[in-house]
Amino acid sequence: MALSREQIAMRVAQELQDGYYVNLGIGIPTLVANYVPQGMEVMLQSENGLLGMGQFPTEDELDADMINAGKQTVTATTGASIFDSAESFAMIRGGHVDLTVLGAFEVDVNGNIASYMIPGKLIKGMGGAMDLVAGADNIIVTMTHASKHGDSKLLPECTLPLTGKGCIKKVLTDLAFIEIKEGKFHLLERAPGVSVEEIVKLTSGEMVVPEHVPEMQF
Amino acid sequence: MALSREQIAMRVAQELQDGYYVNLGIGIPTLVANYVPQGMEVMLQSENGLLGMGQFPTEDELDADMINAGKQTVTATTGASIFDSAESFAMIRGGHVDLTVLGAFEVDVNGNIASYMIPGKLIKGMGGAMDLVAGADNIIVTMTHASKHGDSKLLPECTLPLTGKGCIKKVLTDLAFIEIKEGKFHLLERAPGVSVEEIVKLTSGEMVVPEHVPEMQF
Amino acid sequence: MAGFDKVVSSYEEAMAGLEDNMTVIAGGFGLCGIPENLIAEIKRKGTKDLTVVSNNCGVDDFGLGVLLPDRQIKKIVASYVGENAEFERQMMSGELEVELTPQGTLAEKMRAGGAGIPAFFTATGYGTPVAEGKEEREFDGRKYIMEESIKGDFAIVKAWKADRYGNLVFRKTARNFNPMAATAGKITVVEVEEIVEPGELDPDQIHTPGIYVDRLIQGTFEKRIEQRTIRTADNS
Amino acid sequence: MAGFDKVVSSYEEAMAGLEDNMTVIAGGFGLCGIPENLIAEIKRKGTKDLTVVSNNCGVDDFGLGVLLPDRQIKKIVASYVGENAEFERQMMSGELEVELTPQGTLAEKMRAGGAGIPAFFTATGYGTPVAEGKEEREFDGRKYIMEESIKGDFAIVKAWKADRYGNLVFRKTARNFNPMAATAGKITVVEVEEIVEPGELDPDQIHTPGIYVDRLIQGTFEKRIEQRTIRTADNS
Repeated sequence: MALSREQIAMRVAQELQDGYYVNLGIGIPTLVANYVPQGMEVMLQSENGLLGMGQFPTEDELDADMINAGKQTVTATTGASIFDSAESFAMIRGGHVDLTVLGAFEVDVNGNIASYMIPGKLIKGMGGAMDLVAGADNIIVTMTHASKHGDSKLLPECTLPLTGKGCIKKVLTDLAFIEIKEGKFHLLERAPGVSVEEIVKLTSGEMVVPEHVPEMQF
Repeated sequence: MALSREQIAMRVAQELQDGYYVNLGIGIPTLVANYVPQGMEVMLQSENGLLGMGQFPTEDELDADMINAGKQTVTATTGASIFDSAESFAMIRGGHVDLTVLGAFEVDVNGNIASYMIPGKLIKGMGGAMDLVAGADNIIVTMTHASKHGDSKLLPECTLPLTGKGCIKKVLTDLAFIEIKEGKFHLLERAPGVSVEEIVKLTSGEMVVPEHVPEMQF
Repeated sequence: MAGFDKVVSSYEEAMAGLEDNMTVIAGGFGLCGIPENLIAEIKRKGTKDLTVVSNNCGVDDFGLGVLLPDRQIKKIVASYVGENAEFERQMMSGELEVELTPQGTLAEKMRAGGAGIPAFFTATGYGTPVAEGKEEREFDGRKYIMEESIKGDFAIVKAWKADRYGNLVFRKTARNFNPMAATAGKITVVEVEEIVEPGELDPDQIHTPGIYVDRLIQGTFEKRIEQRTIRTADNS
Repeated sequence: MAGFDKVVSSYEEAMAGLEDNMTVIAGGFGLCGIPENLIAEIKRKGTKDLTVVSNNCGVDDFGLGVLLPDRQIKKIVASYVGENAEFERQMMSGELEVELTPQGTLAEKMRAGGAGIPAFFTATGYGTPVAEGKEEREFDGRKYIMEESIKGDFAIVKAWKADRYGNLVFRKTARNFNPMAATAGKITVVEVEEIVEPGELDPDQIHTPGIYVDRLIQGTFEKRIEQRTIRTADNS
């Protein structure tokens, strides 16, 4: 069965390491914070200028000067630091963030990603996404494997305007965990109960399928 | 008579305006701070990261963490701010400093300045001088008009390696106050008791001399 | 205004000299740390055909959004827009020119503008629509694009505290784009919650030195919250 | 070392992994704010043929100058050198390669190195020996040269206080090049006068966020003064 949003977040959380600085995009990526393994510390970077993003505030803690990149009110954790936007993106662009998790509309076999614009329909802007995909070595894209109409989002070539070129190496969908290298998708894991055939059918870019594809473990 | 070091500083000080942010180089320029006109406020920028440089410390105030760009121990004035070197030169390069005063070995009719290196003899480096001359609109160069041997330092073309190209508009020597424009020196003022002839004789670059050249007033 | 005292006594004085067709750089992220009263003063003045540089463009009735109904903005340079209906309408109809710029590139363009750096290279946007018409170059085997700096005729900034000399301290994530905006205006106008005397702020802890600030005014702020997300005290 | 605790227990551990031929970026201006014990550890280790990037090169028996007698430095990138005799001898004899770089350009090259900006344009040095071999370009009628960023295998930094997560606070003009150096090292090692617990430093007042810091050690410092200039209390 396809993973729920929470399960996608849980699987991403397995990629965390102790001491990681992590930037989580809006939507499913945000949920990853809820599944940090016991005994492990990670620090969340929010690109509006906060390293050490904490949970939502209580009514008493609510502060208009304290928001995250999704414009939600948040708190800071113990040991947090706050800085300006140039410093925040110096951190991101300079490759100091250990892991970036973000959503996408499309990803292709060359590691291109389209995530910010649907011409004529959605033109809200890229925010910090272009900087994040250009700055991080270690990025996990989370998205559904295909649209509601069954159109694959894992393509031979992105059809929408790109957010970044050749920068994505790992994709976690509701069906599979996939690596991108040498111009191909490589199937690493499948969602519990989902068959390799189903995944292949919904992947329109070329995919390498090893003999044994393990199920994700939770 | 040729101006003393103190008189050069006094004449430069007449160019100050209330509310000016000023960077003073090592040597004679430093003395300018002693002659800020009564009732006028200027703030001194030291390029190692201090805006609001104060006087030398007393024994009690002495602090190894508190120096100026000349590596002398200093204090900070009330309302000072301290920042890193990148910020300090952002200020300088971005043209936010109102007046820069610095010394030189040579200046020429095209506003070129040589002030940091004598090949084979003095190779200590440019420090912040290249940034200062490139960043400021308003620069006054202070130097002696000629060497001890009578060689002019106001040249048709600098002979030493340049600190900056086409950036100097005003020079105050021990003999004269000179403006540089349209590829020529223009004699603005002469030191008290110094004749125009003497100045012309010691100026090897082309100089425009108006009919009346006023004496400097102190 | 004597010496280094940057304090002005009215918002009218604060924005004096702003004219049609000028470029205004504004601090703020979403509705957080925006110079809300300086924006309101621009609305009151009715200045038209402005180019506005800001990460976002406010919402329908707050922040930079209030300049939309009277068509005061000709062009906006921003990373994320469309939080309000009128913006979308003007953009789609072509009445409003929008230059989408990645958030980090935008911050760096402002910083460069203030720091005398006319252009820099960044990997951000390489191979995307943002790269169109821009120079591409390889360094150490990686591709970058050249981005030019941004300067404004005015910069409008919201800080928390300032001394009369214009030394600024920002509070929490309301800092965001404000320090860069402050460096990039020919005239930089800052509104703050509190003005203190010189010497009250620790020189080591000043976020923006007064040299960047031309005018300073104390205001009162609504500080509207865009997305009020709350946890209950027991749900920690 | 668990989680974000960056504290190491010895200078040996602090500089572990430094090898011959590496590039080391050092904070400090003159003898002010230099990582004096980390430099001493490099001397003790005897690492050779280093490229050192630092505004100055210390004096004969203090700061980076202590690395000269054993010829540990192959090349230095600095804005102002020659405060010591051995340096001058090695430079003049060609034993030591010196790349003079304007002070502001040096600071910006370090910042760019840490910020993922491979190159930028500056008017500083245009038309001078510094411009040799560098690309020139005109923006808005003015000439600029292109400068590339600097990164180090190691960055060595002196701060005042840090928490265990590596969040740093600098004191007075000992800040200087240290914050930029901290961003530009593959491995950034910081020595401080005091280590406090996370939460003790105000998040709004941290000069260098801990994300840039890999190793942290508490030391004791001589803090030598290069030019002791004093006024008598009545001569104010």
